[in-house]
This record gives sequence, structure tokens and C-alpha cells, in this order.
Amino acid sequence: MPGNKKTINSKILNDIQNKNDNNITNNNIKLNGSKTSDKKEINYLSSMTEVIDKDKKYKEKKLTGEQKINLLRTIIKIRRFEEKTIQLYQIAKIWGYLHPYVGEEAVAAGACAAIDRHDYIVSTHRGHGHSIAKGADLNRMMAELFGKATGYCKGRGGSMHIADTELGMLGANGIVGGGLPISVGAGFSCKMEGKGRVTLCFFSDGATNNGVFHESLNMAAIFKLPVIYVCENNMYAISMSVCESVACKDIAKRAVSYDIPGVIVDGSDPEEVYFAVLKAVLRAREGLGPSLIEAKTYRFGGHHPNDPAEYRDKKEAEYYKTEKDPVKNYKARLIDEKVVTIQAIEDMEKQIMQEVENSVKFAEESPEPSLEKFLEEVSGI
Amino acid sequence: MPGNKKTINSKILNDIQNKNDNNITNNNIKLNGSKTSDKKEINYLSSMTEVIDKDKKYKEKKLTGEQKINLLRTIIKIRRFEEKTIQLYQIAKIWGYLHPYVGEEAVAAGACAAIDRHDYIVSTHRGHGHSIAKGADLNRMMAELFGKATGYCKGRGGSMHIADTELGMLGANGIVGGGLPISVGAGFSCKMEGKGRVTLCFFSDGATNNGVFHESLNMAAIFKLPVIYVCENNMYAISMSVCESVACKDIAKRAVSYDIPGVIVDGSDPEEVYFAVLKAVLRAREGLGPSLIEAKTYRFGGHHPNDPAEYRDKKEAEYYKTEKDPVKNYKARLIDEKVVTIQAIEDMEKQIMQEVENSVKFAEESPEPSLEKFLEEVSGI
Amino acid sequence: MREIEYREAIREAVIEEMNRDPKVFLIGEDIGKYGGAFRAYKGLLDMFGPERVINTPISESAIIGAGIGAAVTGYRPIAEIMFIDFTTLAMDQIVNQAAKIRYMTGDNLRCPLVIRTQGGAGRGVAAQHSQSLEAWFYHIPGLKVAMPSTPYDVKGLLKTAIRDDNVVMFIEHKMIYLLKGPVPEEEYTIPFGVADIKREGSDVTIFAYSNMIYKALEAAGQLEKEGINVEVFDPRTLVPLDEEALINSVKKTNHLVVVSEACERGSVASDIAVKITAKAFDYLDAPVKIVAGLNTPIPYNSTLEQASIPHAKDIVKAVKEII
Amino acid sequence: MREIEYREAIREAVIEEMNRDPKVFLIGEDIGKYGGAFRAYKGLLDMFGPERVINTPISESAIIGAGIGAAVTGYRPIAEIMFIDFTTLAMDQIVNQAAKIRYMTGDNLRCPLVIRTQGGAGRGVAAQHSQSLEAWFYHIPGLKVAMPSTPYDVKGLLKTAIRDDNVVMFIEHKMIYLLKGPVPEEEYTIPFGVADIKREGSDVTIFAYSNMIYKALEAAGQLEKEGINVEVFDPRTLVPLDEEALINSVKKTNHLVVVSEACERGSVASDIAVKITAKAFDYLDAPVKIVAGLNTPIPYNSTLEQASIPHAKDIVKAVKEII
Ligand SMILES: Cc1ncc(C[n+]2csc(CCOP(=O)(O)OP(=O)(O)O)c2C)c(N)n1
Ligand SMILES: Cc1ncc(C[n+]2csc(CCOP(=O)(O)OP(=O)(O)O)c2C)c(N)n1
Ligand SMILES: [Mg+2]
Ligand SMILES: [Mg+2]
Repeated sequence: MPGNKKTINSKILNDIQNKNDNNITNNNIKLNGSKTSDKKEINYLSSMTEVIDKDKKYKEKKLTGEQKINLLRTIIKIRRFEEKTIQLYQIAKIWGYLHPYVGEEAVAAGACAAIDRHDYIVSTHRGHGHSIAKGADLNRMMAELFGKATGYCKGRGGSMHIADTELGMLGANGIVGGGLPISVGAGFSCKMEGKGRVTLCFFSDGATNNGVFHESLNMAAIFKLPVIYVCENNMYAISMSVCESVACKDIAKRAVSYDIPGVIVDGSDPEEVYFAVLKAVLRAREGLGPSLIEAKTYRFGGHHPNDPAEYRDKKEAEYYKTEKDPVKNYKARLIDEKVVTIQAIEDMEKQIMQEVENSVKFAEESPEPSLEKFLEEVSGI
Repeated sequence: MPGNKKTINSKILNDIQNKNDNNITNNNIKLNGSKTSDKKEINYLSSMTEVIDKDKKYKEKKLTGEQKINLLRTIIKIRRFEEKTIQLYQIAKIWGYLHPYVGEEAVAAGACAAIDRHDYIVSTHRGHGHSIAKGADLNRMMAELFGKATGYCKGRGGSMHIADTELGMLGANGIVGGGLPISVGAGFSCKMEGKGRVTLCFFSDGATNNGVFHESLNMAAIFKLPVIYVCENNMYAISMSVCESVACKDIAKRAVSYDIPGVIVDGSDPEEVYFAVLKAVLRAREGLGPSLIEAKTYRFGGHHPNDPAEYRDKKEAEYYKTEKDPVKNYKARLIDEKVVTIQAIEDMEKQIMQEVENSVKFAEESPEPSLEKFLEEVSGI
Repeated sequence: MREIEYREAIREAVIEEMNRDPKVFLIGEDIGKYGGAFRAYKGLLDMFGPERVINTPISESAIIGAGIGAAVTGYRPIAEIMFIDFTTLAMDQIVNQAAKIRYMTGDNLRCPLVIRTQGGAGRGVAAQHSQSLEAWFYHIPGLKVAMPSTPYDVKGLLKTAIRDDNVVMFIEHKMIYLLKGPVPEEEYTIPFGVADIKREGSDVTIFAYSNMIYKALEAAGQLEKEGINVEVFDPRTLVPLDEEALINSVKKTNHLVVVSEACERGSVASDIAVKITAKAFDYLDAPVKIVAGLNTPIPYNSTLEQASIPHAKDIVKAVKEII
Repeated sequence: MREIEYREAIREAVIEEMNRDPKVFLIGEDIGKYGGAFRAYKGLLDMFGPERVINTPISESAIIGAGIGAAVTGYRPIAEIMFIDFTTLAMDQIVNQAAKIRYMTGDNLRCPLVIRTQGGAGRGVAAQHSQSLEAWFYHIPGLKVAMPSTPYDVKGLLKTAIRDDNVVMFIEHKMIYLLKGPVPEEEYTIPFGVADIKREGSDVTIFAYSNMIYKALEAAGQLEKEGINVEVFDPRTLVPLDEEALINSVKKTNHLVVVSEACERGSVASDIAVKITAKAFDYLDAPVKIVAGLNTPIPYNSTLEQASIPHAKDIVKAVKEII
């Protein structure tokens, strides 16, 4: 598998070399914007804006129309799926904890587009987007949220524990940061196997303050494991603002502690995410070790469907929803680029809505897990 | 207490401002030597040498003769105490785990000279030097190592758990990194009290790879706690070389993750340690938050008295013992500077040896803890 | 008497103690503006300011460490771990540091620290948010363990916990925060190690705690209709345990059922059962019966989740088996 | 039969399994050149190279996580936590991740992971290096718990652990690494959940495991002189537990003493006692007796340390109390 891939990889690597020169490298820190500032909005916006402006060039190259359309489809699929789960949660068809990914779709879409089907991903409590982007079956996902026997976990796990061996999806996680050490093991596995497989590990800003973040990145770095650490900095950990919780101004800077590349990207732009992750993936496949990518993004809603998010500045949320909506923006861009027509998008939307509705139907019609089987199984644990 | 101290502090701070410009600050990494290199000795030596050469100037100022003599006394006292405990361990008067501090004396001596008696320290499994430098009573220390009722912990703790409220010594620790989170609490305490008190937290290279290091420094930084983090990088964690365990080349660099100063000093030079810590202490007392100081040092012996340290390069150990012995070097320097005479040093050695011998006598003659009392106490836990 | 919610009783206890003693402070995740995951600290940030209501990053070890360091230097912190499941991220600090520091330093350092957390199943939040882990802490010398079931108890016990010079694991239950009960306006505290008979009876003693008290009371109601008179015994604190009161209850009823929501294997219920079997052997007319959770990670599916924990019907069945 | 040390038996098991299955690898602290804290892995780095003998920084959570991630993707790691006391730093990974991953994913992911560690007192290494914490793991569904006492058992059980598709807590004891015992040259494995009678007897059954087996055998020797015939029962694995064999032993002897080095409150001993009391009630001529450690952090002072854990004399006393 890695044979000819390697040469191709090197070529692509060269091609996109000049992108993302906002890398943080060990010897030479060079970070965009985000100076210490009292106004956090400005703090954030500036750093993202700079990245976008500086890297205009990549827009004209690389991605084929088909790739772009696939990205758009994934983004819309995640959005529609999440909107549906929120509705279903509010009418108590889904219960327990549900953490919607609305607003962050471009991160999962862009990142997963940069890996292959046989690569692994490690996900979080806000994990639906990751699963969908990795190619999960909406039916089995929705069935899991309904607690049904046909769900990915046979109804045992629910939203926070969706996992699938086939898919290389090593699990959502109810523990913040809980997946980070697991990514190290997946990384060892990829490395020992020696076939160029990589692991993509998602987590958000809050997780970067937990000890496991540090242990995991250090260990991955020491052993040059092929793991790509994608931090979805959505600015909050429940009510805790990243400005108050992360002592350094940009999470990507923490790469310095592990002597690995640290990159900041605009998480509302799937192509920017894609190229940054692709570069890290190629690096990883060539045995050069892990990277840390900080995707600046935003959780459009509260922490969960019933959280009014009163701790946030309304203007801040408004800004992101109007200016940084990955669905709206990417649609507009692809129309602008004449990659798709409005009609094609409408068709796509319809098809996706159908798929989502089908998943609900599937979930509703699926059987409950068998209590007898469960009791029998438990007697053996 | 802090009233006039503050102005004095500011003055001293100014005076020593130009020292330690090997600070690692957030926006501008500037690190001495220690390039990625295959030869680890050179890697190490170069970084230390540079610091020493660049900062020659401080040698001519600041410390009074008395202060220098006190530093020397502390260094010698630690060395003689440790040599004695190793002897006693080998004849089984002391048992359990014993981790000698031989070779690292200048770190504890220099660091503790920069704080006041009412300040706190948090120590490690290799903690005798910290206690002695903080002013511990050798009798009670030795009695503890003998497991006697007169020991600091009434014989309950032994070497790894020496602690004393009076002394502001918040505990040695059997868990690597176990003291780091505790330092955060001591820091909160100092801050809430509002009297300018600070906490000095010791740990070695191995601890910096544990998650608690990360959580603790991040939390201390966020809340601008007056804690000085002194990493005694003695190049090994049992058999694990720091070159293999710490992903970045210098531990001080990890300060970047917390947006705090990171400083490298030669841990064999008590004055260099003193000035770096003093600067951090003054910063902390003024409410500017924590600092990370990496003292490059070396454990002359094995991890414990019975460890032949076969995992180390003999030449490396030889180099440190001959070139970087804090006892030998500092004696020579003070004689050179005409701060002490050879005779004065001999007197000092004699006096210290007497103190150490007295402590052994005290420990031997002390009573065993009462079994009855213990059993009574246990019934209430 | 006025009735207030369990979480409101917690809030009152905290406010009263913070007003009484300037050394008391709060530290934990989302306890600032958010008021805590279950809103027990609503408004406290405004009342006491960010110096005494310390909102932290997701750093469970550092939260407990912060509590320990402040406690050994004279403060009286209440550190919060949002779910008992997350104590797994701070076990070194809880077990090797906090619990032992007083004993292994020969009483040289003292650690008056309260660790507030909550556990239990019933909300469909699955395997990593539904555990009952009190057995771990029960097993560790140096930790007191309080598990209050009512608003009255939670207020009185929390005030006692805050004034205690040792480490207290204060374990609440996620299903009862909104439950209301009588709480006097006047100040009161409840001593540790003093059980409360939640219902008097003469035929059988049901030992239960935390949310299981309500299952026991429900079972008692059902059994009454069948002429079985049940005593519901709430230890309120597991460490220290009011063994004397329990033995006295058993002397009266001659039958004991021990209920715990936790997984049956190695649960606190076994330990209680063994102790009472040994100490009240002559008063027992039948072996002590245990009712506990299944040995399984709590499943998400509601039917399976409910099947994993004890209900009134299970207690009724157990009582009938020994009576 | 040849006699080899306990640690040598571990080493042999690991070598055989690594040779048999290329998916088996080792990860932990100081297991490279150093050969492990108790030198059970001496020479393995040279034999298998750094890709399969992975020497890590002091990062207990990442060590277990590395095991989990590799296990769910097809490898069979043996992760080592140097002292059971340090599992406190990896409890989330052990308990919330490894133990549950198979069940909460509906068997979608499997985690064939062995966690090797050691516990126990007796070396003067004080409160943070001497604990017996098996009760914690015993309480968590999804973990198997092996506690071998002899070189023969440790080899056979470790091989079985490595081949098991689930998570195994493999808990050794620091006092017996140098102990020698017969181990055949030929390959063998020992199934989990099959107890071993370490000494046959007819008057009383002593249930003991790990280092306590030796105290039990010592007690049996002393009691024999007084005409009391003791059966020493070694479960070898606590989860799964060979209840049937234990009940059979009790049917024969009609008396049971359960010994555990761990702190008495909430120890595994209570749970065993309760189970057997319930299931073999009619065969017991006296209440089950427990002999366990004091409820104290282990002190450094040798006299106090020894006073904190059970000895043969305590077992003798317990036997005499019920016979
Ligand atoms: C170890 C741990 N601590 C606390 C929690 C409770 N909790 C659930 S989500 C969350 C916030 C997570 O923030 P972040 O990592 O930024 O993820 P996001 O919700 O923004 O996606 C918290 C504190 C948890 N699940 N695990
Ligand atoms: C959490 C933890 N893991 C492992 C150990 C075993 N251990 C004791 S000392 C040591 C090495 C510590 O290295 P370092 O932090 O560099 O301190 P040094 O011994 O060099 O002073 C280890 C691994 C421990 N005590 N605690
Ligand atoms: Mg977030
Ligand atoms: Mg070291």
C-alpha cells in the first residue's frame, strides 16, 4: 500500500508546502494575530482572518469539483442530521446526553476527507459529525440514539459511545480527553503494522487542559506515531471560555512542548482544514510523527440542546452564525466558483433530508434490544 | 509584610533584570544551545556553558560574602547528610526507598536561599536536599529515616514523606509529580492570603511528562498563582533518559504552553539558581504569576543506593562528577573569590559532620513509635 | 416546615458556611456563572466573587490538588468533581495524597477538604456517567464518606463536612437534586456516624442510602399492605458507620436487607452484611439479604438501564425471601 | 521438576507468548535496558527490540491508553503499571475506557489488554507504595482479576491472560518475585476461574490469595501440630471466581476463614464471605471469619507496618475462634 503512495505523497506535500506557513515550529514561533487583548471577539477574529487572507492562493488549486461537492455534502449531512437529533431530543425520542455539532461541520468534513477509509479516527462526546464524515451509516447512528438493537452499539452506548470497528471509528467518548490516550495506542498499532495507516484524533479546547492531552502528545511525539491531533477549538468547554481556561493564547502553540508542527486553521472553511490535515497526514505516513492542528470553530448552540448558553456574549454568537456558518458559506463559495448550481444544492439537500428521515424511520421501526440476552450476557461479565 | 518589601523587590528585580536573558517568553523563543544532536553530552554541556559564559557579570555583584557562605554550608550539609544516609542504608539502618540527592545540592540550596522562612516548598521522592535547604532539623530528619517516634512524621512516613507545617515543607512525595497539583493549592492559599507569600515547587524531568505537570502549570498560570516551578533536570527518570522521554529539547520550553517565563540555569551553580529563582519569586510576589525554571543537573549515583545505573554512559557520569560537582566547584570558587579560607571550609566541614553524626546518635537513641497508640489511632480512621 | 429542593439545601449550607468562615472556598468546573452542572451553586459567584468561587479548566487532578494544597495551608476548600465517574482522573490526588497526608506525616499536615461529587444511574447517560463508586472510597482509610438522601440531611451533613478536619467524600445522587423536603430555617448540623431511621418498623430492617432510600420506602409501602412492617435505616454516612444503631435495629426486627445501587460484586452492601452477620448473629432469624446493581456497565437503553439497578420490587422480593 | 523464581516464570510466559504471537507487545516504564522495576523483563529488549518492548515516560494514563488503542485495533499489549498504587493515575483509562469499551459499544470493539502491576506491603516503602487495591478492580464489571501466588501459577495464568479477549488486571506481589517454585519445562496454561487447593485438609478452609497464601500455609503448619487439619484454598483469579470449588471445600470442612492483605473495610474478603455465607449457609458450622489488613495507610516503621497486615498468628487465632 505505501509503496507508490509515498512518491505521490511527497509530490502533494511539495505542492501544498507553501500553504499553512502559519506553522508553529520549534525553533521559530510565528503566530498570526491573537495578541493578548481584552476583547475576546477581536482576539479570535483577527487570528482567523489573517490566515484566510494570507492563503488565498490555495483556493485556486488542488481540490477537484467532485471533492468539493463531497465536502459540501458531508457538511450538509452533518447539519441536517444534527438538527433532526435536536428536534428528536426535544420531544424525548432521544434522551441522555446529546452534544450537537452544529457550526463545527467543516472540521470533521475537511479532516476526514484527508484520510482514507482504512485509517482510524478517535472521537469525542460531540462526535456525530466525526462519524458521519468517516462514512457512518445514518440508520445505525440514529438507531443507536434511539437505543435500539440495530444501533452501532446495540443501544448500549447512545450518543456518547458510538464506535465501529469496520469504520475505523474507535469511539466517541463521555470523558473529556478520554480518547487522547487511546489515539496513542492506535498510533502504535499503525506504526507497528507498517502500512502507512494513520489515526486522526479529535478533541476540543477543554480537553487540552487535561493531563491526558499532555501525556498523549508527548508520547506520540517521542515515538513519532502517525497521529494527527485535531483540536476543535469552539471557544467553550460547557460554560468555560477558552480565554480563561487555556493559559497560552493559541492552543496550537502547545505543539512547542512536543517539538511537533502546530497549525492554526479556520474551522469554518473545509478546504483550509483539509489541506492542513492532509499535510499532517502525509507527514505522518512518511514516519515523521504527529502534528497538532487547531481549528478555530464555534458551537452554534448551547453545550446541549437545553443549554441556553447564557454565559456567552450574544453578539459573539451572532457573528459566528452570520459570518462563519460553514453550510451557508461553503454553498455560496461553490456556487460562486460555479462548482455547483443552486438547483444541484437543492437536490442534494432533498436527498440528504430523505436519508435523515429514513434513518428516523429505521430507528423507530427497529426492535428494542433483548432484555433476556442482556441479562444472560451480564451474568458472564 | 509585603508593604515596603515590594519596593525593595522592584529594585532588586531591576538590578538583576539583565541576568537570565535566556528567558523563554511567549512571543520570542530564544534558547541556548541544545540543538537536536546525536551526542547527548554535547547537547547538554553546550546549553549550560552558554548560560554561564553569557552571565559572567552577575558573579561580581549582589551576593554578600555571608550569603555565599550560607549557600556553601547548605550544599555541604546536604552532601554529608546524603552520604551518611547511603552508608546507613547499606547497613540496613535505613530501609524502604531512599533516593539520594548527591550531585544536585546546588539546586535546593540556591532555590531555597531565594525564599523566606514563611514561604512554602513542595518536594519529591528525592527530597532530603529540599528539606535541609528549607532549614529542617537534621535530627528529626534522621529520626524519620530510622522510623522513630521523634521523626518529622513520627516514623510513619520515612524518606518519601517528610513534611512539616512549621517549616512550610508541604511534603516529599512517593508519587512522581504528586506534589505538582498540591503546589497549585498552596499557590491559591498564598494568593488568597494576600501577604506576598510564595510556593516553590520542586520536581524532576520525569515528572514533566505526567499529566499533572500540565494541569498544574496551566492552572497556576491562569490564576497567576505565586508558584515557582523548579525542574531539577538530572537527565534521568530511573533508567529513562530525558532525551528519550521529553519530546522537546529543553523542558523550560514547555513554559510556552502556559505563557509564563521559562528559564534554563546551570544547576551545579548555586548562585545562578539563586538569581533565577529570586527573579521568579519577586515576579510571583508582585502578582505576576508562576515561572518555570529548568536547572540542568545530574544525579551522581544511581536512582537509589543499590542501582548501579548501568543504563548510563560512564563517561557522562564521570564528566559531571569531575566538572560539575557543586561541592568541589563552589568551594573552589569561594576560595578563589577570597570569600572563605581553606581553614574556614575545613571548620565548616567539621561542624557539619558533627551535626550529621549527632543526628544519627539522636535517631538511634530515639524511641520507637508506640504500637498501642498506633492501634488506637487506626481504630478511628 | 418549609420545603426546599435538595440542591437548594446544598446551596444554603455552602452560603452559611462561607459566611461563617472566610477560609471556606469553592473550586470546580462550571461553578461560576453556570452555577454548577446541577445548579447547586446558582448565584454564588455574584455573592462571593471569583476569589472564593473558582471556576477551573477540565483538570480534575489539579482541582483536587488545589484543594489539598489550600487545605494543608489553612483553608477549607470544597472541591467539586462533576461526576463521580471523573474521580477516576484524580484518584492519585484523592487516595494517595489527600486521604493519606495526615497519617503518613504523623499528623504533621492536616487536610480539611470536602470533595463534592454525584453518582448514580437513571438518566440515560450511559456507562461513563452513571456509576456508583462509593465502594472505592469506603475502602480507603483516611476518607470519610457521606451519602445524604434528603434535603434535610444534605444540608446538615454538608455543614459538618466543611467543619471536619479530615477529607470527606460527599457523594450526592443525580436523580434527587430537584426533590423537595422539609428543611428548617434555623441553623443546624448533623453529626457524622449518626444514622436516621427514615421509617420505623418491626419486622425487617432495610439498610439503604442515597437514592435507594426512596426505593426502600416504596417497598415498605407495598409490604405494609401485605402486613409486613418495615424499618428503613439510612446510615447517612458510610464512614463513619453507625453500626450500633444498625445492630439495635436488627435486634428489634431480626431481619436485614442491605440495598446498594452499585454493582453487586464488591459493593459496600457486602461489607455491611458481613459486619452485621458477625456482630448481630444471634439476633438474625435469617441470613442477611443483599439487593444491589447488576455487574454491568450501565447501558444507554432505558429498559436495560433500569434492569441494571435495584427497584422497589426487588427489595420486596428480597424481604419476602427472608421473612 | 526444576525450580525457578516467580519473576523468571513471568519472563518465560512473556517470551513464549511473544514468540507465539507477533501481536503481543510490552509497554511500560523502565522495561527496556532496566528490565522492569523487579527485573521480570530482563533481556527482553535485546530479544524483541524497541518496537515490541516499549519503554515509556512516566505517563500512566497514556500507557494504558496506548494499550487500549492497540488492543482495539488488533494487537495484544501487556501494559505495565509499576506499582498498583500508580493505577490511581490511570483509573479513567482502566475503568471508564478499557473495562467498558466492549460492553458500551455492544461488542463492536474488543480490548484484549493485560495490565500487569504489583502491590502489597512488607518492604518498608510506606503508604504510597504498599497498597492492596484489588477490591477496586474486583468491583468493576469488564475487568478480570488474576492474583497468582506461585511461580507455576503466575506463568500459566499470564499466558492465559495474554490470550484472553478481555481486559485482565494481572496483580503480582512485591514480596514474592524472588521466591522459587517448580515450573515444568513444557508449555502449559492455567484457565481462569479454576482454583487450586494449595494444601488439602478437612477441618477448616482458608481462602487466601497472592502473598497471603504463604501466611495461610504457615498457619496451617502450626495448626496441624494442634491437630487441626487445614485446607488452603487459592482462587488464583478473583474474577472469575471459582465459587463452586470453594463451596465444595466448605461442604467438606464446614468452616471458612477468608484472608486478605487489603484494608479490612470494603475488602474482597467481605464479598467472598457474604457470597459463601449465602450459598453454603447450610454447610457452615460457624460464621465465616475474616482476617484482613488494618484500616490504615501502611506506615514506614517496620513494627507498625507488620502490625498493619495479617500474619500466620492472626489466621491461627481466627481458625481457633470458629472451630
Ligand atoms: C474528564 C471530564 N470532566 C468533565 C466532564 C463534563 N463535561 C462534559 S463536556 C465538557 C466540556 C468539554 O469541553 P471541550 O473539550 O471544549 O468540548 P466541547 O464540548 O466544546 O466540544 C465537560 C466539562 C467530562 N465529561 N469529562
Ligand atoms: C506516578 C509514578 N510513576 C512511577 C513511579 C516510580 N518511580 C519512582 S522515581 C521514578 C523516576 C522519577 O524520575 P524524575 O521525575 O526525573 O525524578 P528523579 O528520580 O530524577 O529525581 C519513577 C518512575 C512513581 N513513584 N510514581
Ligand atoms: Mg470546546
Ligand atoms: Mg530525573
